[in-house]
Amino acid sequence: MSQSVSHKGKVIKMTPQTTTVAILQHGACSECHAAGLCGMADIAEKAVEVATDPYAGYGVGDQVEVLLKASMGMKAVWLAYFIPLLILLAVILGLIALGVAEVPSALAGLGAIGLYYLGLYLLRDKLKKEYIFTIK
Amino acid sequence: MTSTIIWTVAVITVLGLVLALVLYLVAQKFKVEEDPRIDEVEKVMPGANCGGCGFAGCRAFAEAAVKAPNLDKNYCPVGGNDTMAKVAAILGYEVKAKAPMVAVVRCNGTCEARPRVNDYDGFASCVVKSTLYTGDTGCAFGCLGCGDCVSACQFGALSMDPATGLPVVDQDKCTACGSCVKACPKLIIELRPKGPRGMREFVSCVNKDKGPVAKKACTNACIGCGICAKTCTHDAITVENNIAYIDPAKCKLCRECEAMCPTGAIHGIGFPKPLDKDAIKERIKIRQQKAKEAAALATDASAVANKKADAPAEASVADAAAKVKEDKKDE
Amino acid sequence: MIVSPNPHIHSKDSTKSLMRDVVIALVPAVICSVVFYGWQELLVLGVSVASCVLLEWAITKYMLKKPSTVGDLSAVITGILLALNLPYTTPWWVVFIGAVVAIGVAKMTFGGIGQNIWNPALVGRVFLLVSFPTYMTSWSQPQGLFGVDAISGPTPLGTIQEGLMQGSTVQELTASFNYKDLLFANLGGSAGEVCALALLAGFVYLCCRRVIKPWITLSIFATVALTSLIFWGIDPSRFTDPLFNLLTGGLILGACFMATDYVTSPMSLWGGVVFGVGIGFLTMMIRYFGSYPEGVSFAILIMNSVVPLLNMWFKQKKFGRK
Amino acid sequence: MAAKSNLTNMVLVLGLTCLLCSAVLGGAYVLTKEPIAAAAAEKTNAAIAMVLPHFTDVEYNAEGKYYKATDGENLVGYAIETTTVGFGGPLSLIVGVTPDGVVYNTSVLSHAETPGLGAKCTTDSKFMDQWRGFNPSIKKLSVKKDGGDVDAITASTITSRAYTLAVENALKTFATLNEGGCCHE
Amino acid sequence: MSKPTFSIGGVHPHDSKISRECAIQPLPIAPVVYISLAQHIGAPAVPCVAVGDKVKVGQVIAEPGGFVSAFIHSSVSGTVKSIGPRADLAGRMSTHIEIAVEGDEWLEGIDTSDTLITTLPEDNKATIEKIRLGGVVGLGGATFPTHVKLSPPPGSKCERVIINGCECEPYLTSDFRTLLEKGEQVVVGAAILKKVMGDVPCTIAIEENKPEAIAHIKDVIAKLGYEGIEVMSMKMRYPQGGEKQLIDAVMHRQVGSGALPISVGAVVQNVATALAVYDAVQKNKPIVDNSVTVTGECFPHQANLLVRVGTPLRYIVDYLGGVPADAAKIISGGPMMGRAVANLDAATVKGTGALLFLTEAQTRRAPETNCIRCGKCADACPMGLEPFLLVRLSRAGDVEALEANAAQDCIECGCCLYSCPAHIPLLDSIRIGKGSVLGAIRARAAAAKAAAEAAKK
Amino acid sequence: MEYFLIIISAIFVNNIVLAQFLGICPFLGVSNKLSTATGMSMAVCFVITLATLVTYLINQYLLVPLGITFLQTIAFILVIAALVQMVEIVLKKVSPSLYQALGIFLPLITTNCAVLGVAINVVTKEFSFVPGGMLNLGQALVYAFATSLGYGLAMVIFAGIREHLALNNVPKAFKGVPIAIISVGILALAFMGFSGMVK
Amino acid sequence: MKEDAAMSKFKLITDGLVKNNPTFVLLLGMCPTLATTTSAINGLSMGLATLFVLVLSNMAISAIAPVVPDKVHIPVYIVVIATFVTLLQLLMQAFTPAMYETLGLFIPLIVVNCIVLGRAEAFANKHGVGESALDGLGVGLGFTCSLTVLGLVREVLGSGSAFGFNFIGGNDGMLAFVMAPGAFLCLGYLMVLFNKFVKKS
Ligand SMILES: Cc1cc2nc3c(=O)[nH]c(=O)nc-3n(C[C@H](O)[C@H](O)[C@H](O)COP(=O)(O)O)c2cc1C
Ligand SMILES: Cc1cc2nc3c(=O)[nH]c(=O)nc-3n(C[C@H](O)[C@H](O)[C@H](O)COP(=O)(O)O)c2cc1C
Ligand SMILES: Cc1cc2nc3c(=O)[nH]c(=O)nc-3n(C[C@H](O)[C@H](O)[C@H](O)COP(=O)(O)O)c2cc1C
Ligand SMILES: Cc1cc2nc3c(=O)[nH]c(=O)nc-3n(C[C@H](O)[C@H](O)[C@H](O)CO)c2cc1C
Ligand code: SF4
Ligand code: SF4
Ligand code: SF4
Ligand code: SF4
Ligand code: FES
Repeated sequence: MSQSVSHKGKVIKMTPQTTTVAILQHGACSECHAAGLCGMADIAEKAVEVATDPYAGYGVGDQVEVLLKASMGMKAVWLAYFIPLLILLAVILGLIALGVAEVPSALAGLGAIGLYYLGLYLLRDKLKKEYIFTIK
Repeated sequence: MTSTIIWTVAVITVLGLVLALVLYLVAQKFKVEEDPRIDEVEKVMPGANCGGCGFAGCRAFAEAAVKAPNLDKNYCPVGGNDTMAKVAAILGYEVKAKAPMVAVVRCNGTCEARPRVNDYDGFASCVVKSTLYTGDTGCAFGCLGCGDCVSACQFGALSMDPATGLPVVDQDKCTACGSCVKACPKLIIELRPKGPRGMREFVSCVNKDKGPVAKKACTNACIGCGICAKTCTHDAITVENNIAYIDPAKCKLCRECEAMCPTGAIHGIGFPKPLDKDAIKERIKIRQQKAKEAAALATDASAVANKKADAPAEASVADAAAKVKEDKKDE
Repeated sequence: MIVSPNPHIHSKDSTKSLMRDVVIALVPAVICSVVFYGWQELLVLGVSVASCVLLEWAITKYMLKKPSTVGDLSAVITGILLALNLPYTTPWWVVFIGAVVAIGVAKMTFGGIGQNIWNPALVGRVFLLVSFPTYMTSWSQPQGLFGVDAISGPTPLGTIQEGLMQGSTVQELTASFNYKDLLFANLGGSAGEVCALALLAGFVYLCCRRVIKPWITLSIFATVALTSLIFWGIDPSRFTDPLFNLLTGGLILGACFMATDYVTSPMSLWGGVVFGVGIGFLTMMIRYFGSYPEGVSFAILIMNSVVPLLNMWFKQKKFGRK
Repeated sequence: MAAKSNLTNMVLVLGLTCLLCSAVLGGAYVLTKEPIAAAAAEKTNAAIAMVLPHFTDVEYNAEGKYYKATDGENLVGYAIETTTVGFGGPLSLIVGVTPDGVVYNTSVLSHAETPGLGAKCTTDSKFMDQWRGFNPSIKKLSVKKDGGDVDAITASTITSRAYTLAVENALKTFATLNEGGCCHE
Repeated sequence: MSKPTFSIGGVHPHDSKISRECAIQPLPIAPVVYISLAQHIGAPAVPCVAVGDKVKVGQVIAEPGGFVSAFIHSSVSGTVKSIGPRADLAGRMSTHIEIAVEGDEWLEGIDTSDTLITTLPEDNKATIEKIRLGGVVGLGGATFPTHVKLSPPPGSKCERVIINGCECEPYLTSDFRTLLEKGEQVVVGAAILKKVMGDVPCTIAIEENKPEAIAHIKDVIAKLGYEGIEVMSMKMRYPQGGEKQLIDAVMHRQVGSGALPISVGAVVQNVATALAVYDAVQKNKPIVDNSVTVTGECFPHQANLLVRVGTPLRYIVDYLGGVPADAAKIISGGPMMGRAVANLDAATVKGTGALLFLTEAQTRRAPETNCIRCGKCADACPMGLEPFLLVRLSRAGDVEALEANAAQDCIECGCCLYSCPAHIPLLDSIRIGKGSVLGAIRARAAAAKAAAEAAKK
Repeated sequence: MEYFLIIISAIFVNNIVLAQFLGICPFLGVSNKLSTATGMSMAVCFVITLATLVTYLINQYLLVPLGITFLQTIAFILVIAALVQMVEIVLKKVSPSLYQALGIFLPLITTNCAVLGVAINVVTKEFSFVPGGMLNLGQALVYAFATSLGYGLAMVIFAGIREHLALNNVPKAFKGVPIAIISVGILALAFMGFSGMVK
Repeated sequence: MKEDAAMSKFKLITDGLVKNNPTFVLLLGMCPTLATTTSAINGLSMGLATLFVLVLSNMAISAIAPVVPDKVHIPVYIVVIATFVTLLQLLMQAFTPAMYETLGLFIPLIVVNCIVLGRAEAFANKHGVGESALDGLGVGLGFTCSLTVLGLVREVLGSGSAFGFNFIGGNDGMLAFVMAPGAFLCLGYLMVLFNKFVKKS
């Protein structure tokens, strides 16, 4: 329902162009009630770069909320997970249907994902422009 | 047989080492130190996430507290001094005990005091009601009685008294988080220092109308007569916009104003004994007598001049009180 | 003087008046089923309605400690519909368990009327179906009021499933049914499956009174007809024909009275249509391929689960936007 | 609390842990190998013992999935494994057939039937007992609903049918065995 | 073909136009009137008389306090007694000018005769200025200063003037009587508005339940011979008279969220406003009185009265026999949009159109029960909103979701609350939600503005 | 045809959450919001399928030939843990902004029983509708993918229900987790309608 | 002081049963909780199996924790836990094959049960071997008790028997309770009861 996803974080670096926010990364279980008790929920911090808003009143060390449009989050999931998954399935199932043995087709599938990620790597600057984070 | 064992050992060890390598890489890439004290501080917080401290929640408070050079600006009103002592202990700071606060309701327009002239039939919400009109009674400032403050309080410290139609604060439960203050559209609730042993004195009225208007709408209203201000020997009371206000920092809890208030708008809470009006009035009279005598004793030229100024003032207080009383009888 | 925000007048509809209309619409079907099944059906109905109402009253009073809501008659509807969904041979204590699940679990646990996600009567019924398949799958030939002992036998759909397993073709099996009988209720089934006409009369009444809107029901009928037409066209010896599917197995009861329950159906027109299409399609899939001979209840429950999503995805067009 | 990490101690600790653990496991595996095999064997033996009269030796034929049980010299019977599809999934039986072609007894090896319904094929004594000494030449091997002599479990005709079919399959296997005059030896 | 109407939602409450046969009669002038300085949308007016001053009818006693504000004229002749706070009908204090009435002396220059002046003034600018000086504000309920509406922002163009004669609320009949009795003046007013807006076509929209008015206005137009003014008979459906709905019905254009009617080329004015425009332009007569329907089943003396602005409500009621014993609620305005009167001592303002008396049985709300998700509120909402959802979000305080679900578009028509069978006070809660969304939008706009300014520096 | 049966079976008939009870913890933990639930289920698809692929290979070409299948549990868990972390590293390298977006949007999926459960199921469970009962690589992949789709389906439906319930007046004692669990129960009851579609 | 220590040891155990009850309060290990509680015996067995791993791995981890570098502590713990699980698998296969088959997949899944790693992280690596064993025992007992209770309720309702002892004369109970829906429903309602009665007192 809500249009954006937000995450708490802490400003760790500010330059005139970008503000770096360390956000708390939650493991799957950590959204849940028992986060503290469950070691599976390895909480790690990640850094997000946001364009600096010169008029906002935050500074290094402040607690802020980083916002991202929910649709962009979905798109990220598609790009990072779902499309490579489909590629993997297509390649392996295709090769097996063509009668290739299991191990080579599996390796080919993994290779295809590798290529896909390489493609993403080449496009990373374009992606960077698309993903606009804002600070609340 | 032995080959099984060897393979077992080999496979597991290799897999284990691969995993270790990966994790090592991860650790290198994503290294961030989170101060472990944040967790510890968070643990001692009340966990209400009410935002009363001005931060987004208890964890945000914890982070801010860990970061801050001292705890002057970080105070959890909910946990109070106990919690802050714990936080200070964890962080190795000193904490200055803050005077504990509590919510007080500044309206005493009970059902008898404030005859209802209208009958509200909308959504039971003070906010809705206040956008619609000024309330069911003649008083445009008083409590609307729909209990927005009650639902705003997370701690169950507020309840509506059906007999008076006013909210009552349970001072043991109240954490001074201020939610009710924000919820009330009539700005009736105020956070005040709890006072020594829970004793405090305040004007339970926010009516800014002129005396007669206020009085007509509510017999308990503060009419801005100023008797209290004149009675107070500690200079704690100011009257502005037809309404008296007692400065908690100056009030010495003598309850003289309470005894003198012609409408009963001043309330004392937490006193061990009920207010003995007559005794206090007696006391005031004696004091005034003494003051007069003292003034009379010091009979020099300037004293004579002073007396002229003083005496009518003292007299006028008594007069005014008497007069107001008579007014009350008349009604 | 009373003071309140606008508006100052109110339409005559109330929850109770709407529910009363539904009860009225169910009267023909209830009369039919009692006439066809006799006093045993009356017992099932009585136990069901009484326990639903009593349970709701007791739960609001003693557990939720709120003003009772039995006055709005929704528990009566749940009771009637639960009863109409059970074979008339169901023992009274099984009916009671059904009522406990319907009212206690599916309705009151969620906070009472309007708060539930799933149709209470159907949750009750499906729970019984899963829990007591023995009682729930032995159907009987209707015997009429004061009739002698009923002969145990399967429903039309049960017969088909049984028969297909033994290698008969659909044509052979359906030959034994007269569609007119299906329309006028002469075959085995749970009470509510019996008289299509009585149910349709109730449906028309509800539409005329504007209690419900017809599109959910119509889209269910259309989808069932279309899906079975396709499968029947592909292989008439394995799949039953559209008319048969429309007239059997509580489809009419479900589509007219249970899928249209406000609380558990989508709000918007298109949400309703998707909801109906989903129910129709799932019903046919369960009938053709599933192990339960009858799919309407499950289909409705499954689609109930996606109602929150449908309400999010299909909205009425807003004035002056997009 | 944990020690500070550096490459050597990391590799060392993890390597040692892995070594130790895998050694323990390898050892445990070797030690439990016998009992596990014994437990499995016992299970089959128990199953065979249940479906055949007293015997001393069994011999497994992996291809035909049957056990040939002998009592010293004499053939006691065959215990035949068969699998059919019931209501919830595969239904595996072991069927004991004595040389005269009569079912001695049956037992379920595994099933996925509904508890309380099809699963009663392992508990319902009325259903199970009817297989004891079931003689296919006297009784018709299909459920009553289909015109045979097998009493189905209440409300579980499908399971009963699958069960019946499995017995039938076993008898067919038996027939080929008998025909070939136990040619496999 | 069915009559034109708006495309989404709407309800059909009983009609109850029981005072439709009562001709408009002037109410005797009250001995004292209290004229509020905040009787229009926008900044309150600033008094320009002093206590003790003698004033005449139509004399300016307060000047606009800003661009969106209006002149206020004395509605009586007499002496200014006081200028000070007085409770309005909600009990809130606002500044009123109290005038003790002495006779009924009009300011010279005001044409009080009945002669109809049909020739339209040439200079549009001067016309608008006259409207401004006449203190004309929208009399359809919003009391928005009319001259502001008539000065569209540069870049927008008016394509049609719509005269709103729908009077879609039950009970109300003052517009209907005005159309019947002052039809000529209204049509001339319409012609003035039409001309001012650049000689665009004009539609006078009247609901089908007022056939006499429709016929009469058609006759008048034919008689007066203005080109380009048509009468449209509308289907009876509440809130047909809502500005956005009416534009949708007449022009098949939907005003976007937060946009003004002019954005789709429409200007809507109420019938009474058209009459006021006529008076101001042709007769030099500012708004000093307006017609008020006094009605209700429990009220024995139905009437349509011509009331001087500032007359205390109690005076009107007493004139007609006092508050009936079984009246439980008094409403200023119609039963759907009107405001409940909390203080009968309040005085009328320019926008006061009706006083309605309802009994307890008619108006008391039944206790709220759980929402049964029947969707009747969503079906009724003319803005296509989902009131049941907005209420839930509003009570949960989810401002973001409220905005995403267009809570700010609610026109507060009350259709949802009217139709809810569970008696949920929908509109009450939605109003809170709408308020917080508008607050958020405003805060955002302010922040953006501040940022833009800071960037300039 | 087998593929089709595998898919129907894994998504509807033997739904991983509603019939097999795997991955319940994140199911209850992450289903509060629809958008996260959707994203999460896609990520789960990726992880489960990839993990299945790798563990299948390890099992088939390492453990089975060496006769040490008893090491399945420990080997699989190590492989899966390493794999998940590796994906993280790769993503971070490939596109930092994408990685950041994911970080905000999604809780990271670490090993949970759904991943391990599917991996073990694939190499140990017998299926009546594939010849021979055991899955080959293609079937295993389709099974893993469909199972995770089933996870996603349950998750999305359930997130919708929970967003709805969050605004309801559920009795106080049931608020939060209890009502969620009871809702899953009724959802599972509804899904029983699919039973028997694939044996 | 001594009594205090005894008290605190006792508290370690009761905490796991009530205040930190893994099932009803912490909601950990939901999958085995739901899947294996078709009967009281099955629930009990699963609980004991988890207890076994929990106690042993807690002890082992507390013993080695001081020398484990922090960056590899997770893999080390996983290896240790997985070892005990595999050990359990082998033992069960050898000595209780029937139970091993019934519990099936959920025995290997103990590896990923959050309770086990969770206790390792939250408790064992900071405390001594003895205390860790007690902690494991407490939490494991809490888990076992909840599983047994849940299994018992489902068995009574679903099969009309308790610990295999049938008391409704061969009739069936409500089958839904032995199937998936019943698992969730029972857990939900038990959780409410637990919160109402046990946690309060
Ligand atoms: C939840 C459920 C599970 C069922 N499980 C089985 C089963 O395991 N075995 C079986 O033969 N029938 C089972 N059935 C019943 C069949 O669907 C079918 O009704 C029955 O086998 C045929 O009826 P009859 O045996 O009474 O003639 C089940 C039914 C339901 C509702
Ligand atoms: C701040 C504000 C500015 C407005 N500006 C214009 C305007 O420039 N042109 C116009 O035609 N109407 C304008 N309006 C009038 C509104 O569109 C509308 O006619 C008025 O609010 C009365 O509508 P109602 O009676 O339907 O509620 C404005 C209203 C407001 C509140
Ligand atoms: C729900 C609703 C109903 C309305 N009904 C009428 C009506 O019946 N007649 C009318 O003249 N104005 C009605 N209005 C006011 C119009 O929207 C609009 O403000 C008015 O026609 C503009 O003309 P004015 O500026 O001359 O007042 C209604 C407004 C709303 C929001
Ligand atoms: C048109 C209509 C259909 C209804 N259908 C059902 C139904 O199928 N089952 C049921 O338990 N209640 C039904 N009710 C009653 C009531 O809405 C239902 O119990 C709610 O789900 C309780 O919250 C119906 C009510 C209406 C108005
Ligand atoms: S009474 Fe007011 S200040 Fe006190 S706890 Fe409640 S909301 Fe907070
Ligand atoms: S104190 Fe304020 S919020 Fe509380 S009931 Fe009175 S008016 Fe409402
Ligand atoms: S009051 Fe608002 S929400 Fe209700 S019907 Fe009217 S426009 Fe829609
Ligand atoms: S009309 Fe009332 S009961 Fe119906 S959906 Fe709207 S709010 Fe709910
Ligand atoms: S996900 Fe936690 S036990 Fe399965």
